[in-house]
Amino acid sequence: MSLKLVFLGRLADAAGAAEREVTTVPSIAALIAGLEPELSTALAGPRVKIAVNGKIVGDRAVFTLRDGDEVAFLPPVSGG
Amino acid sequence: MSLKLVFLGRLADAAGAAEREVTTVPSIAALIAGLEPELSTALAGPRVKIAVNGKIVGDRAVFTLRDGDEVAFLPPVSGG
Amino acid sequence: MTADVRLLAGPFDAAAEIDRFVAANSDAGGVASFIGRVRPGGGVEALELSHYEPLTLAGMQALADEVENRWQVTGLAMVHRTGVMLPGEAIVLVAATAHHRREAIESVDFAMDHLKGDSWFWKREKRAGEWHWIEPRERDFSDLARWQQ
Amino acid sequence: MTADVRLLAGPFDAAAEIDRFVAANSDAGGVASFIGRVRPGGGVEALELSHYEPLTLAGMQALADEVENRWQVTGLAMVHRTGVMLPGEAIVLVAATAHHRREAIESVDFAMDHLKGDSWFWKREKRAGEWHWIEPRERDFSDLARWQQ
Repeated sequence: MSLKLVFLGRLADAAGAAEREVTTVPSIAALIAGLEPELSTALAGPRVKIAVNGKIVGDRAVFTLRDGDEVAFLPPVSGG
Repeated sequence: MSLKLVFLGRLADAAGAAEREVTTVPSIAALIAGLEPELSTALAGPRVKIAVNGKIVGDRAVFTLRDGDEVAFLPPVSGG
Repeated sequence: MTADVRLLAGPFDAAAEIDRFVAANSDAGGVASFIGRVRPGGGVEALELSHYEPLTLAGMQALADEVENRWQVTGLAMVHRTGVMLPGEAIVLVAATAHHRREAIESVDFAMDHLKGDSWFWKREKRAGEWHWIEPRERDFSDLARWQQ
Repeated sequence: MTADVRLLAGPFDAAAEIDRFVAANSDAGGVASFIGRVRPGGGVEALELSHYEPLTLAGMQALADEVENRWQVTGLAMVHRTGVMLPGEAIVLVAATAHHRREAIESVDFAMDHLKGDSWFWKREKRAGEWHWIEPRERDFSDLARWQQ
């Protein structure tokens, strides 16, 4: 009945940990909205990509989450 | 009273040796003309460069040779 | 040809990797390579690379496939560190053999540009005891843009 | 910076040279390199490179100077074999460090093109017990022409 969240790069600082378990919700919007406001803001930006079970999500508005999914939040990668 | 000739690449085959001593002559034209006909032909081509004492000769027609000079005959270098 | 693509959590000897690559590709006429290291000096005490295994390694494999599609490479190695590295330690090694020298060199150039500017790594540097995240650089985008003509 | 330019009459270990170059340039962030070897197979039993010391080594030094003028290299090594080499033996090693990765890679590319297409080496191959002189190749001229734009 839970989702595993993975926070990469500076998002791990914002979340206070690299991983977290949360109760399953059906949509990515609901997932983000359910987190503390600062973290929620950090994750909602258009430059943060999201991967579910290791695959980048194309249109997060229509993606349905399922129990046990691993949801990774990926900020822009670092340069050279 | 002599010049040292150095033959590089396939010109060493044409000369039968990589080096040779000859009596000093004043010009490069005279030097080449004094060698056996086949070698002379091989050396006279425009693609053969000439170095005297390690420096490439620009205009061979006006160059004056001196006793003890080392005259190197350089065919086109090989590729990759 | 199978590319040798690895993520390593601990230090590696880049010159020894080149030696091994040369031996493993004994039929090749030439080997181009690039070793990237943590630059000593400049006040960086340590560098940390985070990765997300399902994407990072898969991305490197996809990059290796793209190199193989673009050039006639006969051998390809991409070895990348993760975790905390100290100044002087190797971060990345790319080595390639190809049918022509320039293809091998271009393959390495291409792979390095994409590993640096288009891979799933997050980097932070420790300076004066404090960690600082590294943002994307404009230069990385312009390096990448060269290959999109 | 002093370039390490050498003509060697006997076999050398190219990976060990890279190791030494990396150690000698401990302040550099990256090292690009190319190792050229006598390609095994194809029926070549041996390769011989003749040189004319007063021109060959001076030409390599001049090439190193040109690399230093064109790119901000911080370290440069050019090691070239002469004499008779067997399949698998290293012929040439070029290694460079520069302020930016692409400069290091381009320096190596440039130096290799000029060592191969514009240096005082005469090359012959032994096939089926017979030596054959190698003529210039069209590809070498086109490789060189890239740098004259």
